[in-house]
Amino acid sequence: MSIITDAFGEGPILIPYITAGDPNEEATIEYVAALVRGGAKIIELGLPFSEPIADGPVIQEAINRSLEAGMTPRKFFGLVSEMDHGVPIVVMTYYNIVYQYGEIPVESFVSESVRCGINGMIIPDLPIEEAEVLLEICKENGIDLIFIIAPTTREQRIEKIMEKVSGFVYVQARLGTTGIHKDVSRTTHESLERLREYDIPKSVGFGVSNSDHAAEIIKSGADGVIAGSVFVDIIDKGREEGIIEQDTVRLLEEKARELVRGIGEGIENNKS
Amino acid sequence: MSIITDAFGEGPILIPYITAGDPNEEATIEYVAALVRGGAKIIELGLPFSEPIADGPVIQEAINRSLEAGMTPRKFFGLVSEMDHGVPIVVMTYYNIVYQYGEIPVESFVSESVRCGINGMIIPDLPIEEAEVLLEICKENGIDLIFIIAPTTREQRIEKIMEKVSGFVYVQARLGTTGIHKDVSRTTHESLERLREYDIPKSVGFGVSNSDHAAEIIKSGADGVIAGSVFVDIIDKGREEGIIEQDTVRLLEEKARELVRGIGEGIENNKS
Amino acid sequence: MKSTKFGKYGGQYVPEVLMPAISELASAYESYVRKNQDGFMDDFFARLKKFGGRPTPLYKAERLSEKYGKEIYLKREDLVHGGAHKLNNALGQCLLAKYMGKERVIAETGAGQHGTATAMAASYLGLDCEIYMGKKDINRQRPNVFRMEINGAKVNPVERGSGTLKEAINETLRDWSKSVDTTHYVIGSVVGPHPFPKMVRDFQSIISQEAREQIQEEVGRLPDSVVACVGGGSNAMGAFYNFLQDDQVNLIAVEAGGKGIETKLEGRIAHHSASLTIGREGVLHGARTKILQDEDGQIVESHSVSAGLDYAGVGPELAYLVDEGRVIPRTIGDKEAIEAFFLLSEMEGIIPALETSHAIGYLENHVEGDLGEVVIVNLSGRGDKDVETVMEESHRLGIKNRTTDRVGRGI
Amino acid sequence: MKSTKFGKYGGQYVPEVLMPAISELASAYESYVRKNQDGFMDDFFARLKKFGGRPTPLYKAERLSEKYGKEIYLKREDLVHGGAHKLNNALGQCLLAKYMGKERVIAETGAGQHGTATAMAASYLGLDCEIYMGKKDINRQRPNVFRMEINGAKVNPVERGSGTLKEAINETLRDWSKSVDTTHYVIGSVVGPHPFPKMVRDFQSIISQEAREQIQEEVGRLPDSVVACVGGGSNAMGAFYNFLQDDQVNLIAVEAGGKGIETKLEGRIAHHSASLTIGREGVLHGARTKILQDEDGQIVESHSVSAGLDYAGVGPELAYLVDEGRVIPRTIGDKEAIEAFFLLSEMEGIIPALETSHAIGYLENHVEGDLGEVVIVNLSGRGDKDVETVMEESHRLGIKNRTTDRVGRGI
Ligand SMILES: Cc1ncc(COP(=O)(O)O)c(C=O)c1O
Ligand SMILES: Cc1ncc(COP(=O)(O)O)c(C=O)c1O
Repeated sequence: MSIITDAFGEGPILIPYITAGDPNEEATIEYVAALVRGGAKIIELGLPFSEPIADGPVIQEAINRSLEAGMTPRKFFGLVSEMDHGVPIVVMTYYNIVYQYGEIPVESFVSESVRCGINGMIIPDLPIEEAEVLLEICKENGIDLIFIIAPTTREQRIEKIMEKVSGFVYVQARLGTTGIHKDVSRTTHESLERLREYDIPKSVGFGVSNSDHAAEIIKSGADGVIAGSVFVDIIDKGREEGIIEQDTVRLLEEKARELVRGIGEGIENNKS
Repeated sequence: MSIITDAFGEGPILIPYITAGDPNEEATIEYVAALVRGGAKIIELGLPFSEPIADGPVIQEAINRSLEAGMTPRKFFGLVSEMDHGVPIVVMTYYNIVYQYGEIPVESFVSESVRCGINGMIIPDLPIEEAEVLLEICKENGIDLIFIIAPTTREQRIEKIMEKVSGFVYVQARLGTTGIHKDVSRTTHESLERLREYDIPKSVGFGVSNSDHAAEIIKSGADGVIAGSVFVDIIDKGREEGIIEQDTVRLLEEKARELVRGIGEGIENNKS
Repeated sequence: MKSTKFGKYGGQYVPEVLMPAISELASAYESYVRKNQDGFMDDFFARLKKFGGRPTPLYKAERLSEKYGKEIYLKREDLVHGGAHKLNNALGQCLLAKYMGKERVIAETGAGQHGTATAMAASYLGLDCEIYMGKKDINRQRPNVFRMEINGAKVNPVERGSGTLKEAINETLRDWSKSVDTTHYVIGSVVGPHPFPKMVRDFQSIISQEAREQIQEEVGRLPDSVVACVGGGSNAMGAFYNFLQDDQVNLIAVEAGGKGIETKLEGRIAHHSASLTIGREGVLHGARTKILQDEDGQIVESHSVSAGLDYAGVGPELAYLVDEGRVIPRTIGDKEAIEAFFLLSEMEGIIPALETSHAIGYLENHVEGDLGEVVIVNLSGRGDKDVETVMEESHRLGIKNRTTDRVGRGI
Repeated sequence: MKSTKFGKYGGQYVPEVLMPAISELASAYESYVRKNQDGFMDDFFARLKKFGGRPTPLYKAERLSEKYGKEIYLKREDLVHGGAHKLNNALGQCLLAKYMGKERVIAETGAGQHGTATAMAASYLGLDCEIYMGKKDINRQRPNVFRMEINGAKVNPVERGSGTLKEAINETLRDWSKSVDTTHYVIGSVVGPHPFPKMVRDFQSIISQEAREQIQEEVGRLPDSVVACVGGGSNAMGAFYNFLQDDQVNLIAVEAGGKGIETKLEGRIAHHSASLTIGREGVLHGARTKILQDEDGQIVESHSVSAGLDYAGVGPELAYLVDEGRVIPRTIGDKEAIEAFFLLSEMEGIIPALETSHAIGYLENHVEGDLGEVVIVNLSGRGDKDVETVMEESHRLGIKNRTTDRVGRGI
């Protein structure tokens, strides 16, 4: 079993996403520390690509800020190397970044990832049909390639994807792109239902922003809650409103704690 | 013989044109008087039409001023009735004005003209082919219908026109519309040459503005010199530059006198 | 010589200096156009095809047909090169000028449609080209001015008077008076002295020549009516001509009703351009025809929201056909035309010229019995040129719909 | 399943949420487009004819031919309804959406050409339509925005980023991620995930289908070369497709050289749009293709004076054909394109789109041996839309001629 799957070992967990380098590298290290203090068990770290077609406006802006601050894949790997928070790191980026890195397409990126202590990858514009090469190299390098199951994904595709996925499966809670929504969508329950038979952790993302969401997701049978835009939003507001750095760090930690509390409520509820 | 042809009896003459009602009716009466004092032997009086396609910019503006001051065919006839300068009056207007006047198309206009003491007509948009009706009515009413011979008019048409024209024939000195030009065009000589055989006074117009022009025209064998834009220009300048009325009247008279002098020189020259 | 008239209408009321040119043109018309001398008409048709994009489709407007419970066909002159039927005529006249050995063409233009068509045709045939355009129109129609200039034409602003079409025509006639030897005057509609009304009609009659065949292919019979808008009347005459002998086909000429034809003359200003409907016989720009004029015979300033219909005269042949009862004159006002502009755009994906919108508007506002079951509307041109005007005028006239609302919101 | 690739290019690099829609589309493409199920292609061709104005002429540019000592034929896509080849594709996809039971279409647009074509087709077929357009482009292309709205489309301004085409594509993909059930995404060129590149190519291949027959009628043989400009590559693929098997015909893809392809990347900014010529293999907007990107794989901002060529990617099939040596990529810069714009306008009476002007400009600036004697240039669109831009840019680039002089004088 992979380190990532291991992280689900003690019950449902929180997986926060933030964009590396937003607004700068030092901040990212502090933010990740805060999220871990808040109870995060896996960190999803965005490596920015200029055309983030799977992301919503909030994360797109974070990516633009990071790029403008000078983030590059090389710096990203340096940044991750410096991190030592005791939780697995998953990189989220787009396929062109993976493909263009280093001497050997795809391979350079994966081996560098491993070298820096990255444990998994999410490449949202790489559906299973195009993933052959990356899958193979990831396997060789012992790194998890995490796929997304969307509300539109049909049975046949689910089978194909579940055959290849490792680490955990990312259950997209709703149609659309990443972003903050008011409630947990009905499709979440249905999607989890469809995946019940598969023996791999299921994490639900897209639109999670408070403890009620988290609780409901866990109640529906998920093993993990992924939240991104809500954290990126805190970082953005901090920057915009000139809130001092330590306040942003505190707010991130509190939000993580709130979601972890929600997860706990979900578990209670499941038991009762 | 008509009164108009009679006017040529004592040798070559000056025929000035001005637009009736520019800038108002009273002024027109004074201007005509001045031109006659200056030596004019026939007066060509413009009755304004809104689309003066045969006229150049100078006369077009005069027509606009006259229309804006309220000139109408009815007022025009009133104005002519008031005049008593002892020289024949020729009305110059466009066919639509002739056609629309009074109860009976064309006829009303001609009989009213006669009643007011008008002796001839120039209708520049009425070529010989369209003139049948007007010709007949003019004939009945003893009024001359004056036609234009242009530099482009070919022999065959000249014959046709000369058959019908009465009073005098209007020889257009150059291509184009009315207006002031620097010299007398070569075509003037040629046109007069072509008309030599016809026994009717020939008056040359289009672009005559000084005594040299006048002299040259007469030298070429013409019986009359028609000048319009040069007079209209004096009226316009007077108005524009706020020159007092009496000055304009004096300038008109002087210009007429100058042209008459030119005509005299032309005769001298012919004799020698 | 062939007749220069249509009944009492038509003729050649021009200054003597132009008469020889007009006669020369009349003979050229007889030989080249009427008798296909030197294969002129074959050449013309071939060029209309390759350069002009003919034949244009006869298009069944399915959604419009459903709305009105009739079979509505649109003759797609909007697809002609340049975006309107105007090229049919401009190309014909420029080609004739070339056959006649002229090196230069001049033309008047109001909204710029005829000017751009002439500039295109002249450039294509390698003729020098000058266009007269009122200063006011130049300011209103800058993109069209650029287009003419880009096609190599010289655009001469006419500053005098109201600075619109009427002055531009006067000024072009003046140029012609000076330049007749080398120059052909490309008149933009079935107006002016003979042979222009017949010649322009002949060049435009390709519209009904195609449409008459096409409709029979489509429905197996002739239409019950043909509807066209009327400015000078060239697209209407083109659309009607080959149906003239078909008595069962109603020919409907839709004029610009402007703000209403009931509104009385004020000074020398009319609030419409309905010369066929309420004009009086007279002589304008070389021809006897129906004209908007005051009691004295002074020509009035006409009005239409559509620059191309805004003319105080009309083609003499149309005047004749109206008197004969063969053509039915109707009017559609500014507001109805703009509504029709939006309607066709939203329902059929075709933005019509504002001129054409008057013909479309007649579908909604027709007189009972005029249209019958199978209707051809001549879609004389496309409306890209009118988009800004429509937005402004909709606002002024208080026309509200999805589009005007949205634009109101500032997108 | 049929291959989604062209050699190593193409594929389907899209978020999982879109995969089912893409697969559904791929099957619809196979059955309706490839196999003419339910007579889809017959219906499409009939509508292209009546609504679109096809076939378009193949026009011998006599004066240009003389100038260059070659036989130069122009394929007149400028005469298609809407003014460019774009409608061929927009109509095809909207019709397919209808056959698939979708009620709504969305599209991205840069300069507004594809947006207006889609809005027209959607209105014609009674589909709801929303167009995404960068805020900056909206401000630069107001008349096109009005046209779309007048055709009943909703135009959604994209405020983020540079406010141009790239962001508009991203935003349209986001909409589609939410609305796949009811909505078809009408992509504007031969780009994006399979089946778009093949499907758009098939809809556009009517261009070469007609041209291949027409040229043989005209000169009795195939041309020596076919020249087309390349933005995404749809008009080029359409113009090349039916000549692919004719090895003797040179296929020349003219990209926007902008300010010069030698100028180095500055930050993430390129001074040209020459992805075929000097782009590097990568993945953008759903497909593997040649891309303008920096070392890290970030997509750069491309540049061209012509908005429709200003794109950092290119159709995967073209990338493949270039690698195979079947298609020759060339570049023409901003200045040469504008000069060609004036040249064609003055010599042939056709104002070309600025995009198209790049293909025309290749006649003057060609590489020895590329063109041969008989040349077809695909006249992909008309240039009314570009008149203002050309005037401004001529000034900036110091291009002087009769027209720019005159406008300088303030007429
Ligand atoms: C598209 C269109 N339709 C109609 C007209 C009116 O002219 P006519 O009555 O000569 O067809 C014009 C004039 O510019 C026009 O551009
Ligand atoms: C007239 C014209 N030609 C060419 C293009 C470039 O697109 P493509 O390469 O897909 O033909 C465009 C794009 O807007 C266009 O409008």
